[in-house]
Amino acid sequence: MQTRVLFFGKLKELVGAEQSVELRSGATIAELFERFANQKPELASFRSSVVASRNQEFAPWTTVLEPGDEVAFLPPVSGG
Amino acid sequence: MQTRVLFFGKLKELVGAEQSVELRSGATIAELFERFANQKPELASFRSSVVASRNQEFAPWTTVLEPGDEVAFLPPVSGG
Amino acid sequence: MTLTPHDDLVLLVRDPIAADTLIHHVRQADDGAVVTFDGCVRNQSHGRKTLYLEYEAYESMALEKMKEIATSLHTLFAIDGVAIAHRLGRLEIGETSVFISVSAPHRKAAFEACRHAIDTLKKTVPIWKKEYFEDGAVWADGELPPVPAATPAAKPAS
Amino acid sequence: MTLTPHDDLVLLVRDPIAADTLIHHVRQADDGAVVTFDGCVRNQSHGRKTLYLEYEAYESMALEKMKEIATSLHTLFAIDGVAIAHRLGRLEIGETSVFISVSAPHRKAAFEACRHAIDTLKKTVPIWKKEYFEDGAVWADGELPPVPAATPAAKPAS
Repeated sequence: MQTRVLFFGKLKELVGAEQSVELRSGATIAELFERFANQKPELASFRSSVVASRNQEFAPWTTVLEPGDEVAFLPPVSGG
Repeated sequence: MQTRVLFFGKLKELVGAEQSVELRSGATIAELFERFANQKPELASFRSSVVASRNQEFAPWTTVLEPGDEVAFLPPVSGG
Repeated sequence: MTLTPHDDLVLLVRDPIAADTLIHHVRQADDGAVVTFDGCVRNQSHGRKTLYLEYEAYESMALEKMKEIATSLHTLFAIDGVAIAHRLGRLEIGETSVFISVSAPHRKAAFEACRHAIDTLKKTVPIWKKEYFEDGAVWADGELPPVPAATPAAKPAS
Repeated sequence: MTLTPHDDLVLLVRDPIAADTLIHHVRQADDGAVVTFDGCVRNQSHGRKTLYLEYEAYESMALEKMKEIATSLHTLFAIDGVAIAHRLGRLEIGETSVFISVSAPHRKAAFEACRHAIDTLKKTVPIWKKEYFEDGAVWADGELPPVPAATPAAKPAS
């Protein structure tokens, strides 16, 4: 299935703002992050200081993705 | 001695805004209030809900006045 | 208009309060937060429809007490600038009667100082509000300011 | 610009924030208090001189989270109106990055709600700040938003 993936802040500088990836049905957010970390090893070091969202809602790493989902990987937020 | 006395809020409506009175040397603020309460008996009923100031500082009733002091009698404040 | 040693702004005014001017006065380059309190005239009081208000003050003392509040904020909180303005005379519904602006490097101090300022103003500054209703006018219930205890010399011997 | 069911105003903007418009939006005739928080760009960060900032956001999600904050304020506090605006793009020293205005019949609720709004925004809204110094730029330290626990169905069997 096709999944849209967004990166922000320092993650964007490492991976790019937006990607579209083909995932196996039943893949989790953790698996999706793994895919990018394999391509960009530096990304793995951010794993513990990143949260994920699915369709604009914060989502745990174990979330199983559905076709058409929009996933984002978000570093610590610093608005205000 | 000559003392300037000011009244505010509902006290002003009862007694007038400003008066100048002749007091014995060593008179207290309580004595000064008494003087006005004798002239205007309704004023006496406000005694427990009035505070006094001397020279723009809150002052206890027992304060002994000096020549040239400015005394004010202030009902509960309601600014803001 | 009065400036305190900390360059704070303290005002009693009869025209509408210029909020922008007050905020501009407190903002400095090392401030990250400005908290403002805007007290405005409500359309009712204890369920009765208010037509308008009139404020009067013991002006010289009110300015002194407002300056004391501004000065005390610098002792109590890590803040930079303070502006406090109160309007006098007739005020219509929705108009601002009191405006307080506090700047600080960080937001916690700005919030706490602004809150402390309005709470203290309502208890200690000699200003009175008269509320005009369709069927008459009353002086608003208020708070009796705390008065310092009598000095020992002034107390009767025990 | 987005209006919530409570007619709250939630905005992400690239031009200077129009504070007057936001305050005007929240003021209603039965309000006695409006508390505003104005977060502005400081001239230094951890002792290093700041030249300017850049903010970026996950805009669709940031607006959702800001709306959630506004809506939650009505549940938590006795308030009337809320306006929350955050600026994006390049900001100079002293410019306002975030502006929050809350109106209420009484001041306690307005203060508490405004404080809660900015505290929550800083923890949950996906916006990022990059600080530009004379010798380079860094993404500001931030807070990791809380993430809901995995649903039982998604957990491995124990």
